[in-house]
Amino acid sequence: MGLRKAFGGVVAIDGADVEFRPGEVNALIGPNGSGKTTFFNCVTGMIKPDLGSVVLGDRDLTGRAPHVIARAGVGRTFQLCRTFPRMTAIENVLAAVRPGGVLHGLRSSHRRAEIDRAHHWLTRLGIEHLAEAEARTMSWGQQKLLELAGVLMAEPTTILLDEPAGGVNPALLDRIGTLVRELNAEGRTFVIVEHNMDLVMSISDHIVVFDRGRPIAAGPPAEIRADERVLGAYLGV
Amino acid sequence: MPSGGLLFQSIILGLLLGGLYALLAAGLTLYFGIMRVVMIAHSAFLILAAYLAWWTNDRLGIDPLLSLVVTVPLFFGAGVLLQRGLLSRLRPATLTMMSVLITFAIALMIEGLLGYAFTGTQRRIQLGYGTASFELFGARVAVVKLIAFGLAAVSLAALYTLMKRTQFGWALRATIQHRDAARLVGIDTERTAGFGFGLGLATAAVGGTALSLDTTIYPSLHWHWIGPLMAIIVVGGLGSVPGAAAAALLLGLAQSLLQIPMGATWAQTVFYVALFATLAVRPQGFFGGRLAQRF
Amino acid sequence: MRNGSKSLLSYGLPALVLVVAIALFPSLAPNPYVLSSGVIVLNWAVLATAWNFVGGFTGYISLGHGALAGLGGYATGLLIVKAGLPSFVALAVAALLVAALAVPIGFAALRVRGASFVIVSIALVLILLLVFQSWSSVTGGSRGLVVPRPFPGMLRPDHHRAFFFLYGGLLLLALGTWWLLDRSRFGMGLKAVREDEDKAEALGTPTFAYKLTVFVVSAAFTALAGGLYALWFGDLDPVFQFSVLTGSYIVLMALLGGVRNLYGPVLGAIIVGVALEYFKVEFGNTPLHLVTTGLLLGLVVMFMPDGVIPSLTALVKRLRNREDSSIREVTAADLAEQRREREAAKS
Amino acid sequence: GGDDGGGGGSDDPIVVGISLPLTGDFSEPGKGVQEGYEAWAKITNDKGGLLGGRKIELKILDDQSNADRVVADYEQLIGSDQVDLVVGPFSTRLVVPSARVAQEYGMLFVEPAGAAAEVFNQGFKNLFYAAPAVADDHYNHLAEYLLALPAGEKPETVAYAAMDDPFAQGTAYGLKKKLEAGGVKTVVDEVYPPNTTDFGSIAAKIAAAKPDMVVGGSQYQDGVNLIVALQQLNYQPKLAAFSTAPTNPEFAKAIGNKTEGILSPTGYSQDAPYESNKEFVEKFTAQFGRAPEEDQANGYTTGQVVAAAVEAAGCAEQGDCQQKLIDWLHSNTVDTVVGPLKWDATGKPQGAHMIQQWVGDDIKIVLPADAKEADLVYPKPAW
Amino acid sequence: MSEIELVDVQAGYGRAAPVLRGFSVAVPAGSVVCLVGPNGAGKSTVLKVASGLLGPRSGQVIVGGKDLTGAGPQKMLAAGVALVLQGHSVFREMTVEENVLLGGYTVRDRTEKAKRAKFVKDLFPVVGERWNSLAGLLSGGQQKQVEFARSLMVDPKVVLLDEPSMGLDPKATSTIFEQVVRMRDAGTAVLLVEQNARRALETADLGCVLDLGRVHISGPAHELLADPQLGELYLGGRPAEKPPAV
Ligand SMILES: Nc1ncnc2c1ncn2[C@@H]1O[C@H](COP(=O)(O)OP(=O)(O)OP(=O)(O)O)[C@@H](O)[C@H]1O
Ligand SMILES: Nc1ncnc2c1ncn2[C@@H]1O[C@H](COP(=O)(O)OP(=O)(O)OP(=O)(O)O)[C@@H](O)[C@H]1O
Ligand SMILES: CC(C)C[C@H](N)C(=O)O
Ligand SMILES: [Mg+2]
Ligand SMILES: [Mg+2]
Repeated sequence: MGLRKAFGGVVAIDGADVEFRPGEVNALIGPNGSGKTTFFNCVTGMIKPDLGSVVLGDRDLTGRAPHVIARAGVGRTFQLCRTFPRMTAIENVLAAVRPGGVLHGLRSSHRRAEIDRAHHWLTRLGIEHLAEAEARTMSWGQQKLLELAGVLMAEPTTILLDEPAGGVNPALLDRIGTLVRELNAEGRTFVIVEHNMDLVMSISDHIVVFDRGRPIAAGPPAEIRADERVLGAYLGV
Repeated sequence: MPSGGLLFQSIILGLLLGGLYALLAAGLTLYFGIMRVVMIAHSAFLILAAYLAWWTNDRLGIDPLLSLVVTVPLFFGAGVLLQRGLLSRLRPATLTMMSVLITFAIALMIEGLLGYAFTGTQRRIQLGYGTASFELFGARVAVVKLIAFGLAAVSLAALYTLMKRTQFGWALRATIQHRDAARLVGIDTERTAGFGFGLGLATAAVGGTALSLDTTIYPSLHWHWIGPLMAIIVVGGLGSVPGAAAAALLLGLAQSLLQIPMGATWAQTVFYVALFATLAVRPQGFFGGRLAQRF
Repeated sequence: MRNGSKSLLSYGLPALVLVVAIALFPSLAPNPYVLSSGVIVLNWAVLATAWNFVGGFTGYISLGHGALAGLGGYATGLLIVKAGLPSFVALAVAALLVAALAVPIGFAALRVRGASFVIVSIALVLILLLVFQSWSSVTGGSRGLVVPRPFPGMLRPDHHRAFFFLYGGLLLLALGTWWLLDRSRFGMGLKAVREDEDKAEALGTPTFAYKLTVFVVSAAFTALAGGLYALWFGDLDPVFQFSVLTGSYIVLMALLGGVRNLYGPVLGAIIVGVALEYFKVEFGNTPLHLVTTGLLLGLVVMFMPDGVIPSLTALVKRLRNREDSSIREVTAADLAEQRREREAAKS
Repeated sequence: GGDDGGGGGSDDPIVVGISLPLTGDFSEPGKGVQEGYEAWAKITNDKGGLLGGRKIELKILDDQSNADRVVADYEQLIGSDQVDLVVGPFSTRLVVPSARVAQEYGMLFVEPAGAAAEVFNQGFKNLFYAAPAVADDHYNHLAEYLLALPAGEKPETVAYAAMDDPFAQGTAYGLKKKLEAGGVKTVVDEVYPPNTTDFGSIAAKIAAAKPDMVVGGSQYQDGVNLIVALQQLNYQPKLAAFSTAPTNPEFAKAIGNKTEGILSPTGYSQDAPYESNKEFVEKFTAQFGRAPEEDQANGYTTGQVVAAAVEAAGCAEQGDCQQKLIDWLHSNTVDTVVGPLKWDATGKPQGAHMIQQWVGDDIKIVLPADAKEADLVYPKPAW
Repeated sequence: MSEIELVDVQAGYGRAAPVLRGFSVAVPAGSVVCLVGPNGAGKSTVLKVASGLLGPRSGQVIVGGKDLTGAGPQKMLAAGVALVLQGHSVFREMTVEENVLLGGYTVRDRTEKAKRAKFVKDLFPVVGERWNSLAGLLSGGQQKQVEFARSLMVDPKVVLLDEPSMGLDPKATSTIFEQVVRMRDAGTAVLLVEQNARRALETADLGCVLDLGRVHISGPAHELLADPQLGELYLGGRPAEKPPAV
C-alpha cells in the first residue's frame, strides 16, 4: 500500500495507507485539494499511482485499466458529474456494463428485463419522469442522480461516490442516505467523499480523514468528530 | 555520402522552407489550439491568397507583395464573417467535428471557384528576380525564398506578441474555453471569436503571398499542403505558436536533408512519421504543454 | 419504448424497399450508363454504411476511410496480379488483410480523440498515397495498377449488372451487421464512448478494445467495397485510390442521411451519389460541381446537423404535437404523495 | 452536301464523343488537344463533312484529369449519349482506363496522347496512337547524335529527374537506357510525384553532382519549376533536355526568357512538308489566331486518322461498323500532319520524334539532320 | 427600491415547454434573497435570466429601476449584475492568475485590479498558492474557490450565486457565507441559490421556494425555516447540525 501520486511539483497523495472496511459505509473527508478525488482516480485506474498498490479483497488491482476494475465490481461517480449528454436517461442507465456477453440484448426478453431494471433505478432516485429526456437537458442535480443510477445499474459490490450530495436537494438527500443504507444492508461496500457533514456523520460507519494527501485520522463518526487534528485541519474553528 | 557543399545547401534550403511552413501553419494553430476548430480550408485560403497575388502581378504588373495591402484586410474580414456567420452557429458539443465538415465545404467551394475563375492551369508568378540568388558561404540563397522567410518571421513575431501580451489574446482563449463564463466577466465573445478567426485568415493571406513567390499554384494544390501543416501543428503541440514554428523548422530541415538519400517522395513521409511518432510518444506534442494553450 | 410495430416500420419496411429496389433497378435502367452510375451509388452506400460503424457508433470522424478502400482495392489487385489468386478469393483475402492491418492502424489512430483523430485519419490517406506512389516496384507507382477482369470477355452492360448485384448483397450484409451491433450491448458501449469515453470506461466498458474491434469491422467492409471497386473498375491509380476527397464524400453522405440511423448513410449516399452524377452532367465543363458539393455540405452542416432522417422525423413529430411535452412534469409535493402511496401499498 | 439518302448515307451528323482534362493536372495540354479536335471538325465540315455530307459534331466532356471520371465520361458517351465514334483524352494516365471502356463496348479508340509503353501492353486491339513515336523513342535522334560525338566532347555524366508519370519517365528513361548503353554515366536519378511544387532539393542534388547534361522527364509545370530551381542555384550544364514543357508557347515567359539552348523532343513541326499540314497551319491560325503546337496537332491527327478509317469503311456508328474501322486501320497507312502513320498490332506507331532547341528567342528543329532548321548548339550557352 | 427585480418571467430552452412559468422575485439593495427548491425546479434558470445569459420569453427584468429585459450579459455586467455559475466554469486551460485577472476584464484601472487580486489571494489562500498552475488541474473545490475569487474582481451591485458552496470544504463554505454577509452589509443585493438550504436561509433575509417554475411560497427566511412541511419537502428532514464549536 502506501499510495503516492505526484503531478509535477504537486504531490496529490503522499503515502496514503488507507483501509476501507468491506461491507460498511466508509467516508473519506478532507479539505479541498487534499487528494480525495485523486485517491479515487488511483483506485479506479483512471490514473496510475507512482507508488503503492490497490487491493480489493485479495485481488491486486494496481495499474489495471479502469474497465477491468469496474468489472471487478468497483463502481464510481464523478465529482464533476458526468453523464452521456446526448443519450436519454434510460439509455444512460443501460450503458453501464453488466454481467452477460457483449451481444447480450439481441434477445427481446433480455432487452425487456434490462429496461425494466433501468426504470427501477430511475424510480428509486426520483427521476423516473425524465426517462426519455436527454441528459444534456437536465439540471445539475438531476444529472447527479442520473449518474448514480447508472452506477447502481452495474451492480457493483464496491461503490465509490464523489460528493453525491453536491447540488442535490436536501429532501432528496435524505432518501439517498436511506438508499445507501439499504444497499449496504444488501452487502455492498461504500466509500463516500463528501463535504456535507450531516450526511457523512449520519450514514457512515467508518470515516477516514485526509489532509494534504495523507490520512490523518480514521475511526467511527463520534471519534472523528472529537478528533483535534480533524477539527483543526478540516472542520475549522 | 553527400558532399559537404550539398549538405550545407540542403540545410539552407531546409531552413528557408521551414520558415515558410511555420507561417503557413500559424493560422492553423490559432483555430485549432485556441478555438478547437479544425480548419481544413486554411490551405485553400492560402492558395486563394497566392492566386490573388499572382493575379495582381499578372494583370496589374505590380509586385505581388503589394497585394498584401488588400488581401490582409480582406481575409481578416472574411474570417470574421466566417466565424460569425457559420462557425458560431454550430453546436459547441459537436464543434470540432462539424467544423471539419463546414471548412471542408468551404475548401471545396474555393477550389471550385478558383478553377472557374482561373482554370485548372498551373500558374507561377514571373518575377524579374525570380531566379536571382546570392552566395552565402558556398551555398546559393534565392532572393524570393529569403523574402518569403522574412515575411514569415515578421508575421509570426507579430502574432506571438498579440496573443501573449494583449487582453485580446486572453479574452480569445477564455471565450473558447467557457463561453458563458467569458460572457459573464464581460467579454464580447462574439466579436472576440470573430477577430480570432480573422487573425488566422490574415496569416493565410501573408502565407499565401509568400508561397506564391516561388512556387506553382493550381486550384487543387491545397490538398497537398493540408497534411504537412496538420502534422506540424500536432508535432508542435496544438495551440503553441512557438511550438509550431520550431516543429516547422525542424521538419522542413528534415525533409530537405532526407531528400538527399531518399528522394522527394519518400522524404515527404517524414511529416507523417513525425506525426505518428508524436502521438505515440507524446500526444500533447513536443513543444506545448498538455492542457497548455500557452502563447 | 421500442415496441414491435415501430421497429418493423423503421427497420423492416425500408429493408424491404431496399431489396426490391436493388432487385429491379438493373432491368429498369434505360442504358448501361445509368446502370454504371447505380453501381457507383451502391459503392458509396456500402462505404458510407461501413464508415458509420466507426463514425455513427463511436463518434470518431474518420476522413481516412478512402485510404482503407484504396488499400482493399490495391490488395485485391496485387493478390490477383502478383499472387495469381482467383478474383473473388483475392477479394476475400484482401479484406482479411486490410482488417488485420487495421489493428495496428487503429492502435495508433484511436489513441487520440476528437480533432487529433481527424488529423491522423487525413494523415493516413496522405501517407499511403506517398507510399503507393513511391513504392513502384510493388504497386506500380503512379503508373497505376491494372486489375484483370473477373469475368473476362463479358460485355460491359452485363459486367455492370453483375457488380450491381454483388454490391447490393454487400450492402445488405453491412446493414444487417450494423443493425445487430446497434441492438447489442457492444453497440451500447460504443455509443457510450461517443458520449463520454472516460465515463464509459469507468462504467466498465473496455473502450479501447471496443473501438478497435469496430474499427476493424468497419475497415473490413470498407476494404470489401474497395476491392469490389477494383474488380469492377480495373484501373487503380494512387492519386484516386488515396484521396482525401473520397473520405470526405463518405462523411458527407453519412452525415447527410444521419449517422445515428441504420439507413442514414444509404440515403445520404443515394442523394449525394446521384447529385454528383447530376452535377457532372450538368456542369461537366466547369469546376462548379465542386462548388455545388461544397454548398450542399455546408447547408447540411448548418441546417441539418443530425441528418435528413432525424430532421424529418423531428419535423413530423413537431407537426403532430406542437409542444414537446413527452417529459412528465411533477412537483416535489406530487412526488412525495406518490411515494407515500407506493409505500402504503407495499406495507 | 450529299443528301441522296442511298447506301445508309444520311445527313445526320456524326457525333464524336470525347472526354478531355479541361481542368486539373493536365488542363493546359488538354485544352490544346481540344483546339486540335475543334479545328479538325471545322476544317472537315467546311469541306462538306464525311461520308458524303455528314457533318461532324463533337461532344466534349471534362474529366478533371481524373481517371474515375474519364471512365464515367466514356460510359456516358457510349452508353447513354449513343455517340457514333469516340476518340481519346490527353495523357497516358487517362488513356489506359478509357481505352478499356471503348474496348468493352467494342469501339474504335484512336487517341492523341497515350505515349507511354503501358498503353500498348494492355492487350488493347482497338487502340491507335495518332502520333509518330512512343515516349521511349522520343529522344532517339538525340541519343544517336550524342553517342556519335568524339570521345573528348561526348557528355560523360548525366543527371535525370523525372516526374512519376508513365509518359514523363518513359521519355527520360528511354534516353537514359541508350546513353548508359553507350557508356555515359548516370550521376543523379530522381523521381518526383506529379504534385511536387518545391524543386529546391532536387536541384541542389543535381547542381552538387555537376553533371555535363541534365535531362528532365517533365510534363509542363514541373519542367518550368525544375529549370527555375536549377537557375537559382546557378548550375550551368553543357546540355539540358526537357520533354513537353519547352514546346509550350508559355514556356519562355515562365522561366523569365532564360531559355538558352534547352532541348526538347517534338512530334510536330509547323513547317513539316506533309501535304495536309499546310492547310492545317493555315486554317488553324485563321480559327484561333495563332499557329498550332504539338498538342493541337495531336488532336488534329487523331481526327485525320478516324476520318480516313470512316471514309474507307463507309460507316460511322456503334456496332459492327467499329470492327470494320479497327480492321482497316490495322492494315493501312494514314497520311497526317505529322507524316504517314502506321501501327503494329498493339496500336504503337512506328516513327521517331524530332529534337528542337531554343536558339535566341525561338525554338528550332535541330535533329534529325534531314529535317533541321538550325544546328544543334553544344555545349549550350549559359542560362 | 429593489436593485434587481424579475416580473412574471416566462423562460425556457429551445422549443421545449417553459421552465419558468410566471416567476417574480425582487432583491432590495443590502439584502440576501435565498432561492431553494428541488432539482430541476428552475433555480439556475432564474439566475440565467437575471444575468442576461438567457432571454425570457415574456416578463421583465428590471435592474436599478431600468428595464433591461433581453439585455446580454455584457450589458447586465455594466449595469452591475454579476453571476457565479453552477458547477464548474473556470477557464480550464488558463492559469489561476489568468482566470482571476480575467474576472477584472472590465476593470481598466490597473492599480485597482492589482489591489483586488491581492484581496482575493488573501481571502482564498489556495488561489495564491496555485497562482501559476492551470485552473483545470485544480481539485473540484479549489476550482470553485477560483471561480468565486474571479467574481470578486469586480464590485457589482447585484450578485447572483448559484450554489456557491457546492464541493467546498466547511472552511471555504464559511468564507463564502461570510463574504456574502459582508457584501450585503456593503449594500449589495445578493440572490443566492443553495441546496445547503438551512445554512443559506439562516444567512438570508428573504426566502423563496421554487417548484416547477413557479414560486411555491416566499417570505422571511426564518419563517420558512420553521415551516415543517417545507422542511420535509424541500429542506430535508433533519434540522442542520451545526459543527461543534471549539
Ligand atoms: N492532473 C493533475 N495535474 C496536476 N495536479 C493535479 C491533478 N489532479 C489533481 N491535482 C492536484 O492534486 C491535489 C489533490 O486534488 P484532488 O482533486 O484529489 O482533491 P480533492 O481532495 O478531491 O479535493 P476537493 O474536495 O476539492 O474535490 C490538488 O492540489 C490538485 O490541484
Ligand atoms: N440547456 C437546457 N436545455 C433544455 N432543458 C434544460 C436545460 N437546462 C435546464 N433544463 C431544464 O430546465 C429545468 C430547470 O433546470 P434548472 O437548471 O434551472 O434547475 P435547478 O433548479 O437549477 O436544478 P438543480 O438544483 O438540479 O441545479 C429542468 O427540468 C431541466 O431539465
Ligand atoms: C506526347 C504527349 C502528348 C504525351 C502525353 N503527355 C502522355 O502523357 O502520354
Ligand atoms: Mg475532489
Ligand atoms: Mg441549478
